[in-house]
Amino acid sequence: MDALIPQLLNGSAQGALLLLAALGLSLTFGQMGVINMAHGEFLMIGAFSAYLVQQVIAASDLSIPVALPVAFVVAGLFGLLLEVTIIRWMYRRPLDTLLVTVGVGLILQQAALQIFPSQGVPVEKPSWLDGQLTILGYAWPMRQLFTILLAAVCVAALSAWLKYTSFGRRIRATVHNRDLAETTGISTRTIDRLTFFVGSGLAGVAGVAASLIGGTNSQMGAQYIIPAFLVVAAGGIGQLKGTILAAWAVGVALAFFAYWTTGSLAQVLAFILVIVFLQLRPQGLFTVRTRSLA
Amino acid sequence: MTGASLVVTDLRVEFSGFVAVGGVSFDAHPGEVRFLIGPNGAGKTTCIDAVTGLTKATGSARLGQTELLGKQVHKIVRRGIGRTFQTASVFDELTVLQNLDIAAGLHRRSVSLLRARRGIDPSIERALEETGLTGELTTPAGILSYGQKQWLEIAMLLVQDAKVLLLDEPVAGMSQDERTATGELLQRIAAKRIVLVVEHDMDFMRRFATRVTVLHQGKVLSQGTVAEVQADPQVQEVYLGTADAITEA
Amino acid sequence: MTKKPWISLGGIGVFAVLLLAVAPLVLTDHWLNNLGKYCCWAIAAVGIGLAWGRGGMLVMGQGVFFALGAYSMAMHLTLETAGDRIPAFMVLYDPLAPLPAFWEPFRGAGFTLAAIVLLPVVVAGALGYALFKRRVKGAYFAILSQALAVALAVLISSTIRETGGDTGLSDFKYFFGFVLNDPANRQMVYLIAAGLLIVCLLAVWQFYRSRFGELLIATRDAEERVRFLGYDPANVKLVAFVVSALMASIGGALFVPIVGIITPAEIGAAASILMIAGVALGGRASLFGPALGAIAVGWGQSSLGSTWPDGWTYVLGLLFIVVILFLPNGLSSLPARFTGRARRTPVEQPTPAIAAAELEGVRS
Amino acid sequence: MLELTDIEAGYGRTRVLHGVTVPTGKVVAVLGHNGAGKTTLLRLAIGLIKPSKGRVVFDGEDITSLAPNQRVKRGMAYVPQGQQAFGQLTTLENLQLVADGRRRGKALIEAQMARFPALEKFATRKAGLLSGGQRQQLAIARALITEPKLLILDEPTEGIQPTIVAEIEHTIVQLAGEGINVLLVEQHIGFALQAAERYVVLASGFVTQTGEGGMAATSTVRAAMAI
Amino acid sequence: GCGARAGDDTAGAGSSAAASCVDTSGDTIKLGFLNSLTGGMAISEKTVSNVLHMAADEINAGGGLLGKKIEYVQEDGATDWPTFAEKTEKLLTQDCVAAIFGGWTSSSRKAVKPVVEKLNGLFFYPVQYEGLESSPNIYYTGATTNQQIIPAMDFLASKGVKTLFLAGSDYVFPRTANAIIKLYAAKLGIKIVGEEYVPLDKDDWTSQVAKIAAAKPDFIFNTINGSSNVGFIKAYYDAGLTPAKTPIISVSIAEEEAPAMGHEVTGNYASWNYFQSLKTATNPKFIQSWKAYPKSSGVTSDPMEAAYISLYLYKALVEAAGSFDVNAVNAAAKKNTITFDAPEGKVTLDGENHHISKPGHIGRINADNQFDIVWASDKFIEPDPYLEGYDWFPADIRKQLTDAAG
Ligand SMILES: Nc1ncnc2c1ncn2[C@@H]1O[C@H](COP(=O)(O)OP(=O)(O)OP(=O)(O)O)[C@@H](O)[C@H]1O
Ligand SMILES: Nc1ncnc2c1ncn2[C@@H]1O[C@H](COP(=O)(O)OP(=O)(O)OP(=O)(O)O)[C@@H](O)[C@H]1O
Ligand SMILES: NC(N)=O
Ligand SMILES: [Mg+2]
Ligand SMILES: [Mg+2]
Repeated sequence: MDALIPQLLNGSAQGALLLLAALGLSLTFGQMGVINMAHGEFLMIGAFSAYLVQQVIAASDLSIPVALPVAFVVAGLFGLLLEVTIIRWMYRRPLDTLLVTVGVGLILQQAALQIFPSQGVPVEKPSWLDGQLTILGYAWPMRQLFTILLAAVCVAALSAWLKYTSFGRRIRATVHNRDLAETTGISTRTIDRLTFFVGSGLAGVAGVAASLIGGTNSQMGAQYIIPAFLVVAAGGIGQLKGTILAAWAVGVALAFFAYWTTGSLAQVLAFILVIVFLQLRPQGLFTVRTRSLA
Repeated sequence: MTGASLVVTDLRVEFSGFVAVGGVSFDAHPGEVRFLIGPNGAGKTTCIDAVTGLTKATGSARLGQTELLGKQVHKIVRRGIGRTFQTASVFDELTVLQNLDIAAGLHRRSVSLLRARRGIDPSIERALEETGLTGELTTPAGILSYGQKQWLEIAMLLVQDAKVLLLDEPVAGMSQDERTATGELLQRIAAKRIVLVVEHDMDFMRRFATRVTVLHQGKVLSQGTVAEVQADPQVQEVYLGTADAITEA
Repeated sequence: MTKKPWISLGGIGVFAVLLLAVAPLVLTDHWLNNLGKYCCWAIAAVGIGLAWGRGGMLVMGQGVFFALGAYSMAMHLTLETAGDRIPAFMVLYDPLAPLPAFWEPFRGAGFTLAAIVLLPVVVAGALGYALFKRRVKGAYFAILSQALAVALAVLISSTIRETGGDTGLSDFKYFFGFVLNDPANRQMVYLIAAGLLIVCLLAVWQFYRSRFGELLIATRDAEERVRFLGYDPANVKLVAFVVSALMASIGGALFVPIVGIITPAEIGAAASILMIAGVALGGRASLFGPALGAIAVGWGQSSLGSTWPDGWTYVLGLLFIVVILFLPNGLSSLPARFTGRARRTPVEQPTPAIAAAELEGVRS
Repeated sequence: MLELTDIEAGYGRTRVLHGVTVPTGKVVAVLGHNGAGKTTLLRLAIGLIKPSKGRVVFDGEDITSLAPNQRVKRGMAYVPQGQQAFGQLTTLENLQLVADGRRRGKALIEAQMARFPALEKFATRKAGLLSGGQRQQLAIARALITEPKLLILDEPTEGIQPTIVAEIEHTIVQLAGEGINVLLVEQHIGFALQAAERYVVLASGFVTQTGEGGMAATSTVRAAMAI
Repeated sequence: GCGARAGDDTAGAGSSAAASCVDTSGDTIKLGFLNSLTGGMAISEKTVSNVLHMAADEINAGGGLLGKKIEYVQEDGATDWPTFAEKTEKLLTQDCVAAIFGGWTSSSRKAVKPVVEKLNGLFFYPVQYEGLESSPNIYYTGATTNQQIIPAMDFLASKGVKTLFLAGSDYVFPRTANAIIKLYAAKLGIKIVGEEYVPLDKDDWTSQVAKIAAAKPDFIFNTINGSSNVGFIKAYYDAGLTPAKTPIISVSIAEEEAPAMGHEVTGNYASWNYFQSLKTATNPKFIQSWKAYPKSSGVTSDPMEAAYISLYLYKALVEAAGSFDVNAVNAAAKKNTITFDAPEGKVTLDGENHHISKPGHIGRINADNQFDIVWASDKFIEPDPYLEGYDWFPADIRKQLTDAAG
């Protein structure tokens, strides 16, 4: 019973990291229909960006706040490059984007392995994230709080962007029917690029958070990609609130399973949980129905 | 031959609070070309959706003794209900022949599915002739024109030997003489089967309808022969409009 | 779909002669053994071609079924090697505990063979039934199947005493009574794998020319529409999925005596995707494409991966990109492109309201 | 306004249009049987497919290589065949989409809602849930909001109830009167010819007849089309 | 036709092995290097591969092996155990190398073992491992348990540790090592208060560390491998655990790995045989050569040093045997006279079990990510893979294991 509070908090933080990793996907997969398997590698790019920023700004208290926007832009630019060179040809073949981006991910991983020290690089945590906050008798690591806060900020910014700007509408229109969008005067090219930039940029931000939690190396992205996709699917395609809820639920489930069983089994159980859930609700938590036959 | 009739009683469909169909009753019998008309959004397509199992509904829809509501889509089809869609949908990558062959396969034993097709089913040849698609036998359906796709859909209903044909705007996109041809085809088909047509082309309706049901806001507004319905002032008001509209003679 | 099915049949004949007669004569033991391994992947690939190329189900978790066959076989061979002792690796973690109960039946050769065939059928049947009836499809299906493969791989990794964990099962001495070290026996195992590949090709050849093949394409292209022709698309997909699972299992089962080791890495995400790579390279919807593609990728891994390991990763990555981007129908679509005999295909569909609408309806 | 000269185009290896030249005029009707290539011609006009030969000139500018959205910015609007709408967006959002960034955007939307009452009634409903005819009305409204110089209509009255058909036909005539050019594909030959200044008949991708509009042309066209 | 059946057992050791195809006629000799250059383990194995290249260059500069220059064939194990098996077979039968060097994880070694045994090849394995293994075809130049784990436990006992938490990656080495630790801890009167495993490729340790924090052990015994260590150390630090109150002793964090963990790892311990900070006669030269080597990573570490040893040990072996023949090499080893003046000190090969003697060291990580040596064994520890000299290790398990090994 005394595990309840700690694991709930701890799970929420894990969920927040998952959410950060899934947020960009929710945009590129949910809104654009692109299944970007290199999203994990964009996350890795964000983490390496944080490392490079620290090479320039040594004081980690300052460098991490600087690294966040830098990682956003760097990963975003990589995403933009991917869109301009490859994805743009594939909007009519979503499942094929999955395979193409697997290839992109492989290349990025290998490049990282060759460019950076193979054991990975250190990303120093700012000292203001040292220590714990004691809640109900549980010493909650500040770093976990930071992850949650960062996720909250990103979610708020993203949903405002989608909701209060005409971009949101245009993105959704473009996903639904490219030709039609194009012929109503939407520059689908611009929309595609911008969306992909933001979605990939969010992966970069997630990468900074991840670099404070685990290793920063060529393999780091791989561990996030499948859980992140499961979260997006379980939340309901293109449903931001679903993604949030699903990420939190998976995070908490992972924490409790890990507490009751082992780290390995926790992963298995969390996956099974999502799969069973999707069996019950194939369209995710929140669904959009239309009358079309497709 | 007097086959079973389609009898719809008190059909209701609700979409999260919005009543799309609110207690519609009508019937259709072999030998007549039955028309279902009404303003956009009246619930015509929804009625067809309900009868074919695409949408959940309450009330009753019977073909002879068999209740259709509540059955799965493919089981309803196996009872002999066939339909077309407001936006034509055929299997783009398959040829016309393959499309028809699949439609014809419905009553085949499943083991026979594992054998290759040899020759062309006589029922397919007949359907091709009826719909004038003989020349397109090996054309992938994806590159047929819109109207041709609609004919292909009707041909598919013929080979699947549907007892009831529910046609949602079957002459959309057709030119006048094509409409005439289609109308005549429907009359021929209707001799032995139940044909229910949803259409907005009033000229087409006048020429080919034997009986008409008018829906409005999910309710039956009027029912009867073409003349009766046309004369109904309510129908004129909500649907037909007054005579000054530019119409095709 | 092939206009003249007998040409394909002739192709299978040529392929059979190459694999069964020519290869054993010209290849060294090492390369023959490698070819055997590629054949195992090719068997799985043929199944993927059926499920994905023809059925539109991007099966990203074939590792699961590969594992069912492989671990069934590996447990049997491990027990055969251990004799009446408990397998060596189990001693390490708990020497006193007995053989786990689920191992026991795998002592029997008959049970093992039955398991290799029936396990994937039952598991894929149940899984497919649950998913297809609930209309889980498209990207959802792909990601779910992949997650399943990951989950199984992690599960195996984390149950060391029961399954050998990450290290896997290896060091098999016998194969149904035959000494595995004997080159003659290894050749026999190779011939079994190559022979089964031919059998699988024949099976899909018949599938493709049958009405079922056409129905499968119809289901892939417009699943909901098929319902209105009186078929339950879930059943159509289920058949293709189960057959593809069975093939993956057979491939896995033969992988074990040929390669001599099975580990969770051979069934996890990366391995499952690599199986897809071969299929995409060769041509997902063609008859020979998947098998040839799988053999090519296997060969590339063995040879390029040797001489140029860093480069190979780039090559593999580029392969995915270039093939999918420029040759969505794989290398096997090249001849048709050049000879210009290509059928008219609807490349650029005028998008009707329904076509691109929902992601889950989306194919390839 | 729009000149389509000696157009050849098709899909993949299939050629659909063979040297098609469309006469210019305020309202130009394109007539023809199923599969004649009418939709293909209109898709080409808006830029969804590119001609393998021939030129597309709009307002004196060669726009053959422009993307559809750029053509829209230059004042073209397109209502495709088949009741197309953005199903995931609400009716209102469908309209806002095109009104965004325009002066008087709100007023433009209101004007169209007044024209098509169903749109007002279902403003917050997802367009994917509308009936076919409602979607078609939405499509036309969407095109009109852009205040185009040239309106390209592919069977705009298809699937629409007679009262509203009359309304749309009336609108087309009215718009033409206001100086908006119209390129129209329509199966109601009578209406099409009455509204049209010029017409062109396509058969299997070839131009088989062109001429001046007006009721008088009806019988000639009928004769040309009755194969 | 079919070959031998189980009954007609002629399948004794190497009976069916094709005659070795090693070509000793020229003035070069081929050796195989087998490391994961791609995939997850490339993180660790690339450096080992590079140091092997350096050693080969050095030996070539000094005249080679029996007067023949080493011509090495580098293979990629790709972090995939079947690939290790395949490449081993390829190196032995296609490239005809005289010996193979490499591997890191115990899993990779276990994949290689049956192949080298079948083909009667030689494999030199350079990483500390869980012991309980020996093979006529493998030479182990990393530590076995009694040279790393047991000294670490002795060290803990000497510090008066009463409770211990075991944290490891989920694979064969940590699982087996912890099984041994538990046996020995019982003997030492140390209580194991918890045991946690996380998959090798997973970094997030927060849930597990929360359990550790709750268990409040005197010490944490860390058998985590690879990048997962970074996550472990960060979670440890974030949870407020400190080396002052809950120190960690690791067996897989070395000079190579420590920098990636930042300052969070400082103050914790590691048990190794070699540290860069060791003051031996040969260490400075080793460090210097490595730093000057083009593909250098800048620091030296235990697995690298063991890899370096392995090539020199082979040199000593072939020179003693006067031949590259496997049986001759093994016969030479049997004389127990093979030594090498390694950076960790002068190591001696045990010709029976094919392991080498090693000094035990415990180091403490300082701010420069180097190790301050806080404990050293009083003499070189003889290798004892089956723990025959330790009465707490159950004889029946030992028997079962040796029986199973054949
Ligand atoms: N799934 C749904 N959710 C909510 N409302 C729906 C749904 N399906 C249909 N409707 C509404 O039900 C009403 C009836 O629609 P239906 O498609 O049956 O009309 P219709 O008579 O076929 O019209 P049309 O002639 O324009 O095709 C419409 O107002 C439509 O918006
Ligand atoms: N995506 C496509 N790929 C290949 N051919 C196509 C494609 N779309 C249409 N076609 C071909 O182009 C021809 C003209 O089609 P189009 O849609 O332009 O006809 P239409 O005149 O608009 O007919 P309808 O009155 O039925 O709408 C048809 O015969 C069809 O075979
Ligand atoms: N031997 C090891 N560290 O796996
Ligand atoms: Mg309708
Ligand atoms: Mg058209």
